[in-house]
Amino acid sequence: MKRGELIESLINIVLLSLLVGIAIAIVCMKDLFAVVMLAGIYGLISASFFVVMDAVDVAFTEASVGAGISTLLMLVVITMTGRTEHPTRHKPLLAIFVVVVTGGLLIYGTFDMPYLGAIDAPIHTHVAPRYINESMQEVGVPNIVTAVLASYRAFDTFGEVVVIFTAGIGVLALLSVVRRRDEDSVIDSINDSMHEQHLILRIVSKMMIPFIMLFALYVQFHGDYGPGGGFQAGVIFASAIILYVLLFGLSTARKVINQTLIQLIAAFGVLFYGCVGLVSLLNGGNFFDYNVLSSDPIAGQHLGILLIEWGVGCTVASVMIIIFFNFAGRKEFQQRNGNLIDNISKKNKGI
Amino acid sequence: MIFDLDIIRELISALFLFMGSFLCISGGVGILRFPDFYTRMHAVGVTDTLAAAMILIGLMLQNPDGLVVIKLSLILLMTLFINPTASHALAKAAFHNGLMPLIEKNKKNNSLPDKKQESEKG
Amino acid sequence: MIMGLFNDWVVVVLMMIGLYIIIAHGNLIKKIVGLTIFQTSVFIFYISMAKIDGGTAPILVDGVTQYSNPLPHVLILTAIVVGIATTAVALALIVRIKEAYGTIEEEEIQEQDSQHKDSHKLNIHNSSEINRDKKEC
Amino acid sequence: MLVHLPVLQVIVPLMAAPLCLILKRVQLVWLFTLLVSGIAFLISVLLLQQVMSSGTIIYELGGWEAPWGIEYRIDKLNAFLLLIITGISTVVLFAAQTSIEKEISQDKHTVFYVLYLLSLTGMLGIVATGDAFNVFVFLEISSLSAYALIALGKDRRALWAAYQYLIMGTIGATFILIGIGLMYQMTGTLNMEDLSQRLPEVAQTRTVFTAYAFVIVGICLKLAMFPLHLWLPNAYAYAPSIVTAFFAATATKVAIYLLIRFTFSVFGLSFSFTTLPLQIIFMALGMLGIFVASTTAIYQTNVKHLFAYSSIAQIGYMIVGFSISSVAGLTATLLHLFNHALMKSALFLALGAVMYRIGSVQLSQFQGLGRQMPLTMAAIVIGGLSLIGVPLTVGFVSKWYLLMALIENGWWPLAVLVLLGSLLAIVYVWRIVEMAYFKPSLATHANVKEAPISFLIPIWILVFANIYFGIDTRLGVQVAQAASESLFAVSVSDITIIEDSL
Amino acid sequence: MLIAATLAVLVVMLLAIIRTVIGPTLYDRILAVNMFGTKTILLLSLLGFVMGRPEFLDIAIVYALINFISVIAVLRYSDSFEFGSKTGEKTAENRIPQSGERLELGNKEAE
Repeated sequence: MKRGELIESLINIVLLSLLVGIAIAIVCMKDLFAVVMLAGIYGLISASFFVVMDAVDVAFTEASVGAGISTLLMLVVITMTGRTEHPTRHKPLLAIFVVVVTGGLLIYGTFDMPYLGAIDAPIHTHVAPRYINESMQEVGVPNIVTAVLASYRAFDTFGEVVVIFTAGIGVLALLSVVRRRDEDSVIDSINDSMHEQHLILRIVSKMMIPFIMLFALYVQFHGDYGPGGGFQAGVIFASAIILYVLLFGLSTARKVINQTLIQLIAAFGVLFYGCVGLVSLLNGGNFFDYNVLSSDPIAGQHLGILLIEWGVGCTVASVMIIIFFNFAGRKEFQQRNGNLIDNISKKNKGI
Repeated sequence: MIFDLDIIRELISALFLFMGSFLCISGGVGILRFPDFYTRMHAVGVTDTLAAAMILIGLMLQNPDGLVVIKLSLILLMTLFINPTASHALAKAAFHNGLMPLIEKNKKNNSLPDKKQESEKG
Repeated sequence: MIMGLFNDWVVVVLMMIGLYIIIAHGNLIKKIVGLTIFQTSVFIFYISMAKIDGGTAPILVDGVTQYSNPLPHVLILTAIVVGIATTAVALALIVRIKEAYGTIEEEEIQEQDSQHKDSHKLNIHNSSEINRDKKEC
Repeated sequence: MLVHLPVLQVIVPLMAAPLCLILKRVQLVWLFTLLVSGIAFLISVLLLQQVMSSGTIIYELGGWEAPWGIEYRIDKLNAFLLLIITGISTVVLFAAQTSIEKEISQDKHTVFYVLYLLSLTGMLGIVATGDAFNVFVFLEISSLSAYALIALGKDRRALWAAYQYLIMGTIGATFILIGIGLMYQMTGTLNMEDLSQRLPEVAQTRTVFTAYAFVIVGICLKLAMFPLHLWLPNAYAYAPSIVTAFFAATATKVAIYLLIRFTFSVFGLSFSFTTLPLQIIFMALGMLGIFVASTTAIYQTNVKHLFAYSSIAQIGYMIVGFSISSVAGLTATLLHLFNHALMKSALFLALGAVMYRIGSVQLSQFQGLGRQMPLTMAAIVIGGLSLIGVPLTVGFVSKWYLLMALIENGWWPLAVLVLLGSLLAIVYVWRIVEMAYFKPSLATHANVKEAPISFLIPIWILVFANIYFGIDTRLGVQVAQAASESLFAVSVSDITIIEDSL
Repeated sequence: MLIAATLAVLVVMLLAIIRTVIGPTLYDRILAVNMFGTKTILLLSLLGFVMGRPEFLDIAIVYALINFISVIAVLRYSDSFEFGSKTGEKTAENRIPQSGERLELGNKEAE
């Protein structure tokens, strides 16, 4: 046991040092492509770190989000905005001042903190013991994180779903483009390059896509017993669709996936989650009180968790798809109007 | 008898893990030390998949019960599919976009950064 | 003490680096990467505090009594989602800024704005407007 | 159903947002949004009544009792805030349909309402909740929708303003998150009530001190308190008019609420004002804010900018009242919070009407508008008078209470400074009046007419509210006084607990 | 042996990061990131065994998928960078990394 802990802390130190090293490298790099790649690696390492710290659910999410989706989005964006950072650096002194003050304050604050892993730290003695000891009787789900997330603090999770919904709507507000029917043929020619170049890639990916979707379903349902849940499943499902878009082009994907429908599903997910709460309200309990959903409290909890996880999954998957479609669609729009936008930027520079 | 089997299993597992680690490291050295993209690609592409397979098989032997082995073999399967595909696509994209391999005759105009880096490492 | 607070200190260092990138760098995308580093440092802070000696991941199995604290995990799950949401909106804004200003460097944008300051005409940038312009062309 | 009012307050607009997306038809969506906001307003009135008559309402979400689950805790302070937010939101929405027609392209109208409702939800959620982490979640809902709403502005500078706001807002929110994390680490709980009971035990540690500093700085970033205000003017100036009217009246108020909640309820008065020289810092920054922002406002050529800087100055007044840390001072802050919401929403809505008619809010474009848009301009004048603090307007009431509170503590010089600050307000309001009434009309504005009725109704509702609450001060003063007294009662009981434990 | 393998993977991760930092071409970085992804999968699988809870391999599977998708995404969008043509590519590739390289090498030494 002792040796295991030693190894754990060694891995801990190595991973954290890698994180610091990458962060420093990001500061120094001027090539935005490299920065984005490093940010992806940063996500991967922090997720490995979360595993070492026993936070498997968090690692799961960070893997799919920090290393996957956010890297992908940044990549799409730098293709639209150019990949070098200008070497100008203004107000480094102010920055250093702010940074040193906040950093110093935090370091000052650390000296009274409980040490890493201390058993008698307040957080291990006050609220958490009930989650660990009682959740099996009260909620009946082996994954305590799921129990807390979906039952004890279901409202936070509702807020989280609304946040992601807001992000989807925000991106829609900022990037959506009114399309005309006749534009599709032009788009096809832009999208073709991937088709012809990478036959092998296409075939392998075609095999992968159904598998990824299946895996998403597994994550969705297995969330009660292992790491995973609606959010992670949603992201994985969305990434299958994204893979499809990457390989077969946006216009093909648009034919398969109706944009309006996706928006409706996103809205539906939020509504569905909320309705679970409303139903328990009507059954005489408090909002999100699953105990009243069924005659047996535990069965009620199970039902409630299952339903809200579905709501989360729907919203997250469709919002991720909305976000990606809008980014990719905007890129396409820019390519079509390439000359026009060049003119605008020239005009701006000229003035 | 069962005891013996366990020891043998442990031994084989350790052997696989050792080979995997060795391949890993050789790939890592390769990606750092080789002079141009295609040779690095060669170093990684060859060792990466095999190293992953070795380590995963080693792990399977560590804990031969149901779900874990299934998941491990799933990972193995995916690595076997994905890694070569990715390497292939990458090499093809690089070549398609005009990155020339480092051969004697175009050493001069293409490999400036690499050479400098080599000399700096010295 | 060094081992006990090592994680916290790394968090502080990462936070300082992230904050430095946000404030000192002029490139909008770089700023977002800085923001990600900054937020991730907070995640690491929360997750480190949940760790308990001899504990294991908070998924119940037979024969284990010591589990890490699940509550910070739940909070950070939410915070990660908030982080990606912010990143997505910020990147969307960057794309639009690039379209409207032709650059994503803070200084150049401010320069353009200061030149335009007294003009009474609006700098119209909406996509529908671009569409309309295109038709006229 | 009355038992469930606290959660319905937040859930109704929340659930309405995705429904809007399904409804699709813009006219319908607008009416629906209006209806929902009206319902939320009714709920908040009922809540205020309940709270005033029977005290704090506690609602356990999910049926889990407090430190384990999340609870909504409505006391006099947040009931008051809920009333302000929903009230302003409803009135402002009357004008929304007309206003956005000219300012936002047609295909984004539905999205606009969805974001508006989400933003409303976020603010209500922040105010209603009794859980520190839940505050962060709803803060992000309201902020994210705010970024998108601001970026919908027609001017391209709206994008840049939204980006700057996003960066500052996210840093602020992350600071709050760090602060909450530190508090959690020292106490093991996230519930505000529980925190306030467990914090005194560890109040002497450096970690709690750091937590306090981070929370306060984070909130001040969101609040746009003087040295951290840089994101605000552009964000307000280039956002669509409706958005400006709504946010100017509510967003900073929510941040003030958080400041009060954390200093008085969570950390407790004795901790807040003894560990840090908070009184002096806030007093100085508030005063500086009043003078610097008011002076900057005088030199603005864009009227929206002008009023945005004026908002920063008004925040300064609230901060001054807050830093007095007496019942009277807090009452003044809360009153000013209410009154400022009334005047700024009226003013920005009137600007929206101007924007609708002449497509610009440059000061030079206001020439002679006093004759062409008499009702709108009259509203701006009355709003301006209220901003200055002329008797018979709401502005007077809150300034009066602020002066009284300062004098009660014997801080005469500060009272004089506050009065001087009001003089600066006269200058910038006068610039608009001069432009609108004493200059000839522009030739280009020959056929500018009075604003449409859909603008005039909400503007004048707000203007009448400005005057009514300036004359009949009972409602505001009663509630504000009761709220601040209850806050002090809680904090004082904290002190006795500490003394007992010592 | 498990521990030795874990350490070996960590070392290789470090090497891959160095290659990502120094580049010099776009494709070197992609290659290094891809390799890093594979190593992360291995690390995660190993960690499960080291820590005695090997049932969390789902995370490794997700990594494998995400890794694949990001490589494809990078390839898909690498066409869009400003060096589409053969001649342009060479100059762009050799020019851009050089400017940043000195800094990065210095950084590597600092590590």
